[in-house]
Amino acid sequence: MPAPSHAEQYSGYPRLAETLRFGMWIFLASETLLFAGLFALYASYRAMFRADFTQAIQHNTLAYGTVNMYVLLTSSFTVALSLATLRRNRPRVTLALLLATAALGGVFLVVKALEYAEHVRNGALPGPFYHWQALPTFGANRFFTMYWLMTGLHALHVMAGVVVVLWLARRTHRRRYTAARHATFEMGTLYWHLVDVMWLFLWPILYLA
Amino acid sequence: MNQLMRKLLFLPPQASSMAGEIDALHYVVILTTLLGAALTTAVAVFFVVKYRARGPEAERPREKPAPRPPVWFEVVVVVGLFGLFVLWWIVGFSQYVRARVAPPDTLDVYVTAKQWMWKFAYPDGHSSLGTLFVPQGRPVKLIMTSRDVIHSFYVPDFRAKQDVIPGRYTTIWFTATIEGAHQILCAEYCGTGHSTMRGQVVALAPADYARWVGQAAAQDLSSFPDAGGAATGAPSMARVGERVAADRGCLRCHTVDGTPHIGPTWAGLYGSSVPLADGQAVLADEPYLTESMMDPLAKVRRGFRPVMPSYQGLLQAPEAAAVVEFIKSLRDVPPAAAGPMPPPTGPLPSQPVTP
Amino acid sequence: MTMSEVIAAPERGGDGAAATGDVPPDYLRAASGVRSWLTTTDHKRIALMFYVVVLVMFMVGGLFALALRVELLTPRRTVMDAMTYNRMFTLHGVTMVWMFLIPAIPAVFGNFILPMQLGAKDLAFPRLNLASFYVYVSGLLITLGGMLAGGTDTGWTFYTPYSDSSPTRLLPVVSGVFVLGISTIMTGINFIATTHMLRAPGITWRRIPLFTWTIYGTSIIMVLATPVLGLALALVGVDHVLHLGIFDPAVGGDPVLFQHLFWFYSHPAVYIMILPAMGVISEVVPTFAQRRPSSYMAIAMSTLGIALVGFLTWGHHMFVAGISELDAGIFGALSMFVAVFSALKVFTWVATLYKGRIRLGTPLLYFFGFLFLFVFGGMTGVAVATQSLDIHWHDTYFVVAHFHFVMVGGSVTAFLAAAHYWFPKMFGRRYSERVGALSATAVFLGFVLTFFPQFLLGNMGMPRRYYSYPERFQWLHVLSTGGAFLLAGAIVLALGNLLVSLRWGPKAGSNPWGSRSFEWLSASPPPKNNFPAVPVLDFSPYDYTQSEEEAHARAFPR
Amino acid sequence: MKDERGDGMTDETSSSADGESGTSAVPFSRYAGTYLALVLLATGSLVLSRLHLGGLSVALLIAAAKAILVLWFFMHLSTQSASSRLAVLAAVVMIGTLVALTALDVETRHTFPAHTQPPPSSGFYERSSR
Repeated sequence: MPAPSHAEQYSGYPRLAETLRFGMWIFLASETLLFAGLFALYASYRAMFRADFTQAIQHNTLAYGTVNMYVLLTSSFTVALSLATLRRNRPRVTLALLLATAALGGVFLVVKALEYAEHVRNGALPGPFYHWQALPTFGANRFFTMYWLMTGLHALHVMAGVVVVLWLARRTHRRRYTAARHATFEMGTLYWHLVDVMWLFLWPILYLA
Repeated sequence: MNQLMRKLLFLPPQASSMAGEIDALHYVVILTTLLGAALTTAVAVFFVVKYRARGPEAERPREKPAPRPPVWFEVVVVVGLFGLFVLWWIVGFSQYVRARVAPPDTLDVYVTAKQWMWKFAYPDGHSSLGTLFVPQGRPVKLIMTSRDVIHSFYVPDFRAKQDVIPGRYTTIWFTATIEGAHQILCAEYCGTGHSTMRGQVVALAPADYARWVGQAAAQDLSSFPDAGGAATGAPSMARVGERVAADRGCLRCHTVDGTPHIGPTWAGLYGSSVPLADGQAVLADEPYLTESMMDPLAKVRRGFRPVMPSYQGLLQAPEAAAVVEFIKSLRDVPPAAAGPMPPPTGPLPSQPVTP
Repeated sequence: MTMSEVIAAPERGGDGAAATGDVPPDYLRAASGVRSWLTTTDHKRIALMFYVVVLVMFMVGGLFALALRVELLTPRRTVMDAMTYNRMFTLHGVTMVWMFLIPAIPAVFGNFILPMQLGAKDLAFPRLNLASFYVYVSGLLITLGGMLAGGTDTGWTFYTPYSDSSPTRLLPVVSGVFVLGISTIMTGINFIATTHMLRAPGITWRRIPLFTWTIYGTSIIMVLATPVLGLALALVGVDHVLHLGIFDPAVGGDPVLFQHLFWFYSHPAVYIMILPAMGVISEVVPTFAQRRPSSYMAIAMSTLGIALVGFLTWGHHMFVAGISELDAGIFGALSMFVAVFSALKVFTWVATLYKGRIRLGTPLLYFFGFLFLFVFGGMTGVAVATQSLDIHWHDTYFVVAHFHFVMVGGSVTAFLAAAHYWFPKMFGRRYSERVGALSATAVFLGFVLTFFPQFLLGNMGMPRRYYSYPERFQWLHVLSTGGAFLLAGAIVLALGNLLVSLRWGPKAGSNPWGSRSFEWLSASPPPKNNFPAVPVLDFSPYDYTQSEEEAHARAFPR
Repeated sequence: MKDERGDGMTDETSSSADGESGTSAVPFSRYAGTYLALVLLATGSLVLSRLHLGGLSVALLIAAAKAILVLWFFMHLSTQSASSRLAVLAAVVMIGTLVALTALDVETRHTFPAHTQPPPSSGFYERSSR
């Protein structure tokens, strides 16, 4: 792989790889802060409408959320494996694992679309469009407004993650990465793991308790 | 000394009970600030003049590195400064809490802020636009809400300010000490007319205030839109509230003499602690009463079925305030054994009974 | 790749040994043609491109300010109607905050000086650096487009529910600022990675020059606070267009929550604006006093202190907004805690003058302006954080005067100090000291005449963002407007002096101020890779016990 | 006092493994083990919530445990430099600060009711009770 033009300021590729990884970790920290604002809004509205929130959570579509939880956990596993196999110089297996990850991401989005459809049928839409007879309270309105915001933003990140994974797959197919030089590959896998970690926290507060 | 400092700092007259002590803290803080800035700059100028680079000796490198102030000096400065700031916080926070939490027996006035005007509804039934009449020397609590965006009720003479938030009640209290007119300004940007949204607090001597209350009551109350026929002299807000409660069917479920009925009795309700269905208890104050009218399912009283319909959109703000005043006027009627009542006799309200 | 290999092979970098006489061309002449500038990954050229755009935005923001001041000459209508005035103060706020103050010192001097102070050839991710410039410019264009389409009148704070219902076009301005936020995050990532990973051999964390420390602290804030602004503005934008009722009280929303999100970003943002200014002052004072800072650790640690504790104090903007008393008390206490760090820095600078060999120069004059204005402005900040006083002062001209004292008196004065201090290093020429001294004094006087009356206006109870005002405030407004024009003229004079010296200034040596900080070890203007060889910087950047030649010899061993 | 000369590279930079070869030795079993632990924790959390035990705090604790597993093993935080771990810590602290102080404000509002009653004009109830 041709060394990038600024390579001469690094003492070697390992140093450049480490810097790229460190830069990625800072970006991940910054990305999680984006969700921090929504978690703060959720916590505040939950503090305001405590009973309505627990009631609304029981009415939420637990099945879809749980399926998505397992889907993302598995995708995190496959993308971690893809990095391990790349480091063992088995690009075909890496490619397969990447495609599996992207597929799981697709499954997540399909399940999410079905879930949204059910919410639309129920009338559990955000803000002034909310008209679900079963839960005519303010708290439910606030819960589903936050539900749509949090899962919507997360779904956008899942789509971005799928694009990143497919881009990694294309470059793996073109044998751009070797066991010694794959810093950008690892950065892509880190981004996908971030998407999974986000859902780890969204799942309990929107579906479980 | 106080007047001198006040004029020096261009502060408006201290026209409320809290203004004096707030200004005292103000003088201490501002003087320290001026002193600190001047002192720091003076020391810097002195050092520059004293240690200017003179002669060739300044060109050669130093024998030993320049001296550092001893660590204890730095620690003393930091701890001393931090102590001073924390002291300001302690005084400031105690004044802040006293300025925010109203004393118990206040004259309550309902304020409605609307894009670019202030509207005041008094407990004895009438309302005024833009001008708030208050008795001098008596604490007044304003219960404020906004019809559209965030405004901020600001009276410079009282050193008092509180944002007025739509959909919520915020309160502000003051005791006017100087008679006369004190300007009200809107301090939170609220659109094109933000700078013209002004009003006046007129503090009257107790005698004048009594005469004003009498004289205002004698006026025709057509200005009170939904009061219905106000033929019998000057109805107080409580009487208006009673008529509204009768018209809107409140009294079909709520009794006023303590006997149990479908809904909890209003006798002795105001100021009592209401046990809720989910085990908590809440103080029956204006916000709770208003909330129970608009969103009855939020805090259902223990032992009563949640059957009350919402009066959202059916009761205007002045009418809701009137009903609350009526409930407050029943404060000292002894509530009998106010338990749940036997199965209802009259027709239940239209809303289906939620599980 | 162990240490010894690095030292043994300095020539591998193909820069040619300085000793053999073929001096590498400096970064200005290294390549020519517009393409070489627009597609450069050299941090110095990107810094200059930022410099030009930032100065243009400074002028635009200044024009808005002058328009506001002219309108306020009379209590009623003077030159424009209420709607225009309201849009004008919003655009003044948005332009000055996001397009000038936040990028000014980090993106211009941070970009140029940080790699040199670390002895690195360039930032960690040069292409990301160029990308951040283009994202910044596109953010500018979107926001300017929004301005031409009428702009919005919600103030730079975009408070709901007014920002939902405002009849003006809010979306372009909000999305423009969102894109500017992305550029800030990219720059922040670059600086943190460079400071951690690309220090020259020998530089431990205790030998990093103080300007780089403040840019590092600023980058931490940039990376951690800006996403929350992005979210808050996205919510406002979506709410304005789709009316999702996120903060709409009609469906149970609470507008105060938006203020929490906005100020969680905006208070650390004011530290993004002031920390680099402190860094510039921490470089100017030791150089002009020709001695080490009286306590290096005090400034370095208080930088980190401000960067981290600055995140805990946002509630003091909302004391009267309707938050609970307990919460307000906690925010009040934490605000007092963060004020101590700024005070510690001020005492360290003044103590650095003790037993120095002080040479007068324009940057030192700007330091004096900075000292008085920042101390007075900062202390009024502590006064405004004292809760009971804030009830009277909140949203009045007292707060306007406070943040202008710190932002204009602090950051802009330090920006001008940096412009003069590093002018020889960036362009290889000197500016005229006399005109510099005159403009520094004029800036200080113009500033005080403009903003000191506003303190008094605030005490009298004049609220912010008022198009028309009660008559009793008029004479102070006239005074302030006069000062504004004097300040504008002084700033134009200062920048004009530098512009003229670009072409006609006398040649400057590599170290005109005799400073020992690492960026002065290279030539002025520096070559493309900053230093003839990878420097070995295992000595303090403020070690005035060794002469310049000794330092140079130690940095570039044969 | 002159600073001592030539002390080696900075502490962080020399601590990390020398380039890529160090991390390839991670056995597959560790990845599988981590995945199994994650699935078990998820199922456990689901069961607990179905039995209405523990409520939100337990669910969040389990979620945090799963997040640490993913970060430490799948994302190789174990082999990253101290700076990367610092970045993660800073993000967690800032999220905690924002959520805590905002929710505390809503939780401790006494002078006026915490949540909103819609102004009469909103007509919210008509729509939802239609």
